[in-house]
Amino acid sequence: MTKTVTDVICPFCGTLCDDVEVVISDDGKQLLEVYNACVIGTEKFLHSQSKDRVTRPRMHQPDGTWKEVSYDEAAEYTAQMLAKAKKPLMFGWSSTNCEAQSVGNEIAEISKACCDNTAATCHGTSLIAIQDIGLPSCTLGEIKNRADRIIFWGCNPAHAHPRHMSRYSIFPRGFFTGKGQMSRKMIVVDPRVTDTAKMADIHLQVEQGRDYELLNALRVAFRGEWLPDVVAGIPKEKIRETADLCKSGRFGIIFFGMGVTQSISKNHNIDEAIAVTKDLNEYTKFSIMPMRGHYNVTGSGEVFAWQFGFPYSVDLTRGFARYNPGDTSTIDLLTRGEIDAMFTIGSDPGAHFPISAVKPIANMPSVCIDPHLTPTSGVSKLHVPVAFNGVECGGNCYRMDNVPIDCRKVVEPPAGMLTDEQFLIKVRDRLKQLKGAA
Amino acid sequence: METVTITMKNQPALYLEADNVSPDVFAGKTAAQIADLHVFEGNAKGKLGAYFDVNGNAGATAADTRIVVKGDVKKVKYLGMKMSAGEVVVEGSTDQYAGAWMSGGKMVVRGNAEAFAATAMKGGELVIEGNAGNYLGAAYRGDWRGMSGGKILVKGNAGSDVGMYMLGGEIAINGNVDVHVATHAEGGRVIIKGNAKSKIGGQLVDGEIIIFGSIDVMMPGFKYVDDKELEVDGAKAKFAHYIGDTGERHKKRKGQMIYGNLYKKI
Amino acid sequence: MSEYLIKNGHVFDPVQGIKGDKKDIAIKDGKIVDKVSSDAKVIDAKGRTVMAGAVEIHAHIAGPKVNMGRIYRPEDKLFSCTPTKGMERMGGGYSIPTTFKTGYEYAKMGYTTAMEAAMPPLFSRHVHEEIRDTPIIDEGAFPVFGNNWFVMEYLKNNEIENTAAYVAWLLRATKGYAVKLVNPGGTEAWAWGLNCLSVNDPVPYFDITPAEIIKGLIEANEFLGLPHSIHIHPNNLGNPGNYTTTLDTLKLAEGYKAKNKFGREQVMHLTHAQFHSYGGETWANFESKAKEITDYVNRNKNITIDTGNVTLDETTTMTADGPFEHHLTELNHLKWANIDVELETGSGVVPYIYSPNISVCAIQWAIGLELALMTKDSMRCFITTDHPNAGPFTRYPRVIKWLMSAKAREAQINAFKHKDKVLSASSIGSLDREITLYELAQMTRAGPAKSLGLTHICGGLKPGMDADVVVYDFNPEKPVASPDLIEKAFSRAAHVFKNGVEVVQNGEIVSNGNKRTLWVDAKVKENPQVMRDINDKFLKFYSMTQANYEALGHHFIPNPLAIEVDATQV
Amino acid sequence: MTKNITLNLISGRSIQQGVAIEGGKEKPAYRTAAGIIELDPSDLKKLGAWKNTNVRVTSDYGSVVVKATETSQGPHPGLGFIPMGPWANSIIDPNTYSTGMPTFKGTPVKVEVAINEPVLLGIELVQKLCGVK
Repeated sequence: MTKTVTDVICPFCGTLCDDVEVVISDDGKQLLEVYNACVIGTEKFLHSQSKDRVTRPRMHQPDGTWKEVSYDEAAEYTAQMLAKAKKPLMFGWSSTNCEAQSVGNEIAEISKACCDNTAATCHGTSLIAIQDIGLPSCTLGEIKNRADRIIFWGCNPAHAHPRHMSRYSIFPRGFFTGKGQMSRKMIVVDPRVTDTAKMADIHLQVEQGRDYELLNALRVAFRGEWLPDVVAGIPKEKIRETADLCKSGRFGIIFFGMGVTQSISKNHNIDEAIAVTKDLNEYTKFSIMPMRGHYNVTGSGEVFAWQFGFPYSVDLTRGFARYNPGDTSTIDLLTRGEIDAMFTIGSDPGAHFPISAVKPIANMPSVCIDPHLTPTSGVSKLHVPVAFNGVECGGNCYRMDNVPIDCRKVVEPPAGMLTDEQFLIKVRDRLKQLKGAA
Repeated sequence: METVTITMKNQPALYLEADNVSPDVFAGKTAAQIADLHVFEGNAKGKLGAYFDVNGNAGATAADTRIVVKGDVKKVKYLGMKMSAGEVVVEGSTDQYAGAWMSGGKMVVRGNAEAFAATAMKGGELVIEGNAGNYLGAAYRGDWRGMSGGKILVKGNAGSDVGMYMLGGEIAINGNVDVHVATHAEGGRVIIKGNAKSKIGGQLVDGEIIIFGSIDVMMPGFKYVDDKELEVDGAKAKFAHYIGDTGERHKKRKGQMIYGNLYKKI
Repeated sequence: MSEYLIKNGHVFDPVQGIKGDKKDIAIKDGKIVDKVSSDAKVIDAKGRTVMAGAVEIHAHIAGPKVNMGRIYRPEDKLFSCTPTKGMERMGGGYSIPTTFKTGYEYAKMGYTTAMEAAMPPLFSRHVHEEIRDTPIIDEGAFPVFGNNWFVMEYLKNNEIENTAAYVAWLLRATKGYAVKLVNPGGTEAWAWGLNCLSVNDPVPYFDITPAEIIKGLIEANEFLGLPHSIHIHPNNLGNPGNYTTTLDTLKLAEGYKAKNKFGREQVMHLTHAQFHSYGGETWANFESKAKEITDYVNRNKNITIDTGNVTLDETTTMTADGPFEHHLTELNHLKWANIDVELETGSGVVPYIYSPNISVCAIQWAIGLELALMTKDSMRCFITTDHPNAGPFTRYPRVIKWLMSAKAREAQINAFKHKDKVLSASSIGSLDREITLYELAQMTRAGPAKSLGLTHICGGLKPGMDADVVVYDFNPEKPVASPDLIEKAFSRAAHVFKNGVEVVQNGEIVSNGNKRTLWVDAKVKENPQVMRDINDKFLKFYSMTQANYEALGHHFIPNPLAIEVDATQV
Repeated sequence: MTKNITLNLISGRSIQQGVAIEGGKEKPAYRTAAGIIELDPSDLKKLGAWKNTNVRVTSDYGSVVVKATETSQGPHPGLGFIPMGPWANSIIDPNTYSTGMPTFKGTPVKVEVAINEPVLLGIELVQKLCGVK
C-alpha cells in the first residue's frame, strides 16, 4: 500500500508551487512518484532518493580523499573555526527553512560573523534599488485575478520558473481575468529570442547592457517628450507603442530577473524599472516583482531583516549590524581578501561565483553544509550532508512575493542524518561554550 | 596647528577599521592616548598603537589638529571618517570610506582611495591625487540625502556612481569616470575633465554635470537645447547644453519646469 | 515560582480606583495576590510610582509591511545599531526597530502587552514569526477585514451570520485577535488605482459602500461577542477636511450596544484619531477639528479612541491604506512600497519627516495632544503614536511629558517656526489641562485593557490578575522640577514584572520573560455554506491551497493564550 | 593560427541546467547541460565549426573549454550563452562596481575551435582551477 501526500510545497524555485502531490511507500521511507511539479521540481524530489547519496560528514584530506566523521566532530570543527576566525563569512541560507536561518543568525551573532544569502548573486542589486526608490508590488494572486498587462524583463520563466506562467501570470483564469491568456497582453524584453519571448505579443530584443537606457526611454515616452530614433537597438516607434500598451491596461505587472540584476547598471536597471512602475500608477494600476530564484532566498532576507535590520550582506564583526554592499557583500569580501573562514549552507558558491571568488574558499578553513556533492563541497575542508529541506523536513519559507508557506516533510531522511536546524543547534551550543556566552 | 604622525608598522592580516583616525577624536589627546585608541581587525578589537607608530600630540581642538598617515595603509578603512575640522594627510593609498560623512576640514590622499570616499559629505574638502573608487561622494544605501556640501577634487580617474543622490557641493575629476554619474541628483555640480562612458545623469532631477571629454552613449532622457559658453575654473569654453532627465519628475518654478543640466564640451 | 512584595509605592490603579495611595503589591506564581510569605523578595518602591504594565492598543510592530520598512530603510539604522548585551540580542532601527529591540524598548518603558494593528491574513505566518521573535511582551494581531471579498459579498446581502462564521474561521486560521478595518472598500478600490473617500463611495464591482461594510462588521462582531470591538481606520485618512468623514463613520455606531462577557462597553474603536480630525480644504488653510471629534466622542459612550500623536521625528509611515501611501509619495517624493494582497487587503510604506518647521506638521502635533486633553473620560482615549506612522513608540515618554505638563507644551509651541499659525489653527494654546498619573494609568493601562476585553488579565493590579507591574522612578508627592524629568522617568522603568517575572531592573533587561501570543477562538454553529464558499475561493482565486493557508503550526506560536468565546447559542 | 571569433558572453538559467543540478553536479549530465556555449548559426559559420565541437572560450578573466551548440533561443548573432555554472564562471567578469554583484552578463570573449581539448566535469573543473585534489 502506498500513501499520497497532497498540498506539498516544491522547494526548488521562488514560485513555491504548493499543489504538488507525492506518492510515498507505506513505511514513509521511500518517495515513489511526484505529480504536478515541473521537470526540475520532480528531479529535486526524486534525487533525494538516489542510492549513491552521502549520508555522513566528511573531512577533506590533502590527498583529495575524504575521511568520514561524526556529526559531533563536524560540529566541533565548525564551532572551533567560527570561534577562532577574525572575520568568518556565513553564506547561503536560501535552500533552508526560516527556523534554521534563525539558529544560524544566533551563531553569526555569537561569532561576530558576516552573514549573507544568495541574493548576493541574484537579486541583491534589486534590494539596493528597492532601498533607493521603493517597490510597488502585490501578491501573485493579484496577477492571476486582475492583471491584463504582463511584462517579463530580463527573465525567462519558461526555463527558470517553469510553472509561473500557468499558475499565476499568463494562463490562469482569475476573478477579473475570466478569459485567461486571452485577457492579457504579454511583453518580453530580452537580448535573446527566449522560449518565453516566443510567446509574447511584443518582444523587445534589447541590446545587451542597455536596459537602463530602454527603461529611461519608456519614461520619456510616457511624458511624450523627445526621443532619439533608436534606443538600445529598439526604434522609437516601437518604444512609444509599448508605452501606450502599458498605459492602456487596467492592471499591469513587470516581472524582472537576472537579465537586469546581473547586467551592467545592475541596481540602476531595477531602480529605473521601479520608476517606470511608479510612473504608470499615474495612468493605471501597475506593480513590479523580482523573480526570486532559490525557493527560500526571500525568507532569508525576511529573517535577516527582522532580526538584524538588513535583508542581506550583513556584517556583525563589530558586534552590531552593518550593511553596505560593495563592502559587506560576499563577492567583494572574497575577492578583496577580507575574510578568514568560510561557512556555506544551502547554496553552491563554488558553482555560481566567479572563479576568482571561489579560489579563496579553497585556501581557508571552510565548511559546506549541503545534501548534494557540489563544487563547493569539493573545495571545502568539511562537507556536512543533511536532510533535504522541503522533502525530508518541513519548515517555513517565503515565496517570491514574500508570502510565507510552511513546507511539508514527505519522507524520512536516511537513518541517522540530521536536518540543517539540528546540526546548527549542535554548532550553536558548542560555540556558546567556547565563547562563554549566556 | 599640532601634527600627529601615525606610521604603519604592523600590517593587519585582514583589513583594519580605523574610524578613530580623525582630528575630532585625536583632539586634546597625547601620543600615548592616541596609541591607546581602538581599531578593529575583523571582530578583533586592538589598539591603534599595535599597528601604528604614533608621534606627536594633537591640538586642543579638531581645528588645530593635523594628522599625517605614513606607510602602507592600502588595507585601512574609514580614515578621516566624520571629521568636522582640522587636516588629514594620507601619504599613500588607502581603502574604503576615506573622509566618509565628513562635514569640515581638509583631507588629502596622495595615492588612490577605494570605494565610498566622502559618502554623504556635508562640508570641507577632500583631495585625492590618485584615482578614486566607486560611489565617490555618493549617498549611503537607501538614503535620498547624498553629498550636500563641500568640495571633492580627484586628480586621476573615478569609478562608477560618482555623486549619486547629490544635493549640493562640487565634485571635480581631472581624469575619466566609469558609468553612472550624479544619478538621482537634485543639486550640486560634477565636473569631468576627461571622458565619461554612459548612463550619465540618469534620473537627474536637478543639478549640473559638465563634461570636457566624450560620452559613449547619451541617456535618451537628455535633450539638446542650445550651445553655451561657460567659465570653468578660470577657463572659458563652448559647450553643447542638454536638459534632463526628461523622463524624471521635476520641480516647477513659476509654472516653468526646472530640469537638470548637462554640458558637453564642443 | 518566586514571590515578590513591592512595598510603599504610590499605586495608581483605575481598576481598583487607587489614586496614588501608599500600598504594597504582592506577587506570587505570576499573579497579583493579597499577601505573600515572609521569604518574598522585597522591592522598595518608597517615593516611587507603581502601575500595572502598560497596554499598547495599536502599533505596527510585526509583519510584511513592517519588515518591508526594515528591508528598504538601511538609513533608518545607520550608526544606531546596538551590540549584544547580557540577555539582549543585537538591536537596530529607529522608526522600525528589529523585533528584539521592539520587545526590549517596550519592556524598558513598562509596556507588557502590545497589539499589532494590521495583519494581512495571507501573511499571518510571517506576522507570528516576528511576534515569536519579539521578546517579553504579550502580543496579539488584528487581521484586516474591511476590504475582504468574503465580507463584502456576504454584507452586500446583509448576511450577518455568514460574515460572523467567516470572521470566526479567519481568526482561527490566522490566530488573530480582533476585527480590523482599514479604509473599508478603499483598499479594494486601490487594486484598480481608485479609492473610497467617503462612507458612501461605492466599492468598484462589489456594489457595496464603506458604510455597509462598517455596520455589517459591527453586527458580526457583536453577534460573536468578541473581546474587542471593531477597530477602525476610517476612509479619507490624512486629508484636509476629513473630520466630516470621521463623524460619518462614528455615527454608524449609533444604536449599537456592546454584547460580550468581557465588560467591554464600546462597539467601535476609532484608531489614530489625529489623522482623522482635520479641517480646512487645502494644506494652506489646514486646521484642527479635534473639538468636533472629541465633542462627539464625549457624548457617545459606545466609542473608544486612540490618539496617534505626532512626535516631530523622521519616521516611516505604513498602513493597509494603500491609496493613502500612494498619495503621500506623490506629495513628498520619497520611496514608495506597496503590497496589494489577493482577496483581502493591501498596504503601503513611505518615509516621512514631521518637521517642526512645517506648519502642517506642527498643527498635527497639536491635534494629537488636543484629542487627549479634550476627551473627558480617560478610560475611552488611549495614547498611541500609531507607531511608526506619527512617530516611533519609543517617544511615548515625550508624549506623556507634553500631556502632563502645560509648560512642556508651551516650550514646544514656542520652538515652532510657525507658532502663530499653530495657535490660530488649533486650540492647543488655550488648554491648561495636565494629565494626572491616575488619568495616565487610565489612558495607558486600564482603558486599553478594557477596550480590548482583557480586563480580567491585564491593565490593573487587582489580586487574581497577571502580575504585570511597573515601578517608575517618579515621586508624585514632589513637585516636578523640570518636565524633562517626566520623560526621563517613563523612558526607563526602575522595575518591570511580566507575569510575575522580573524582566527589567533599573532600565536594563534582566530576563527575556515568557511572552505569549494572544488570539481569539470564537466557536460558531456549523456553517456548511461558508465552508463551501471558502473552499471555492481557494480553488478558483487564491494563489495558495486552503490546506497550506490553514497550516499554522506550533513552531509559529510556541506559547499561545486563546481567549475563548462561544457564539453557538446565539 | 586557428580561426576565432569575438562575442559578448552572457550566462543564465536553462531548464536543462536546472534539472542537472538537482540530478547531481558530480554527474556527466551536468556537463552536458552547462558545459556548453549556445551560439547563433551565423557565428558557428564564422567560427568555421560544426555544432557540438569543443571550443575554448577566453576572456580577460580566464579560459575554459566547452562544447559549442547551436542556440534554440535565437537568433542572437554576436551573443554567446553559457548556462550558469562553473564553466561560465571560469571566464565571466567579476567586477561588482561595488554593488556586490559580479557582471555575469556582458563579458567580451574570444571563441576558438579546440577539438582535442576535453570539457571537464563541473566539480573537477573548479577543483583544478582552485588547485585542490
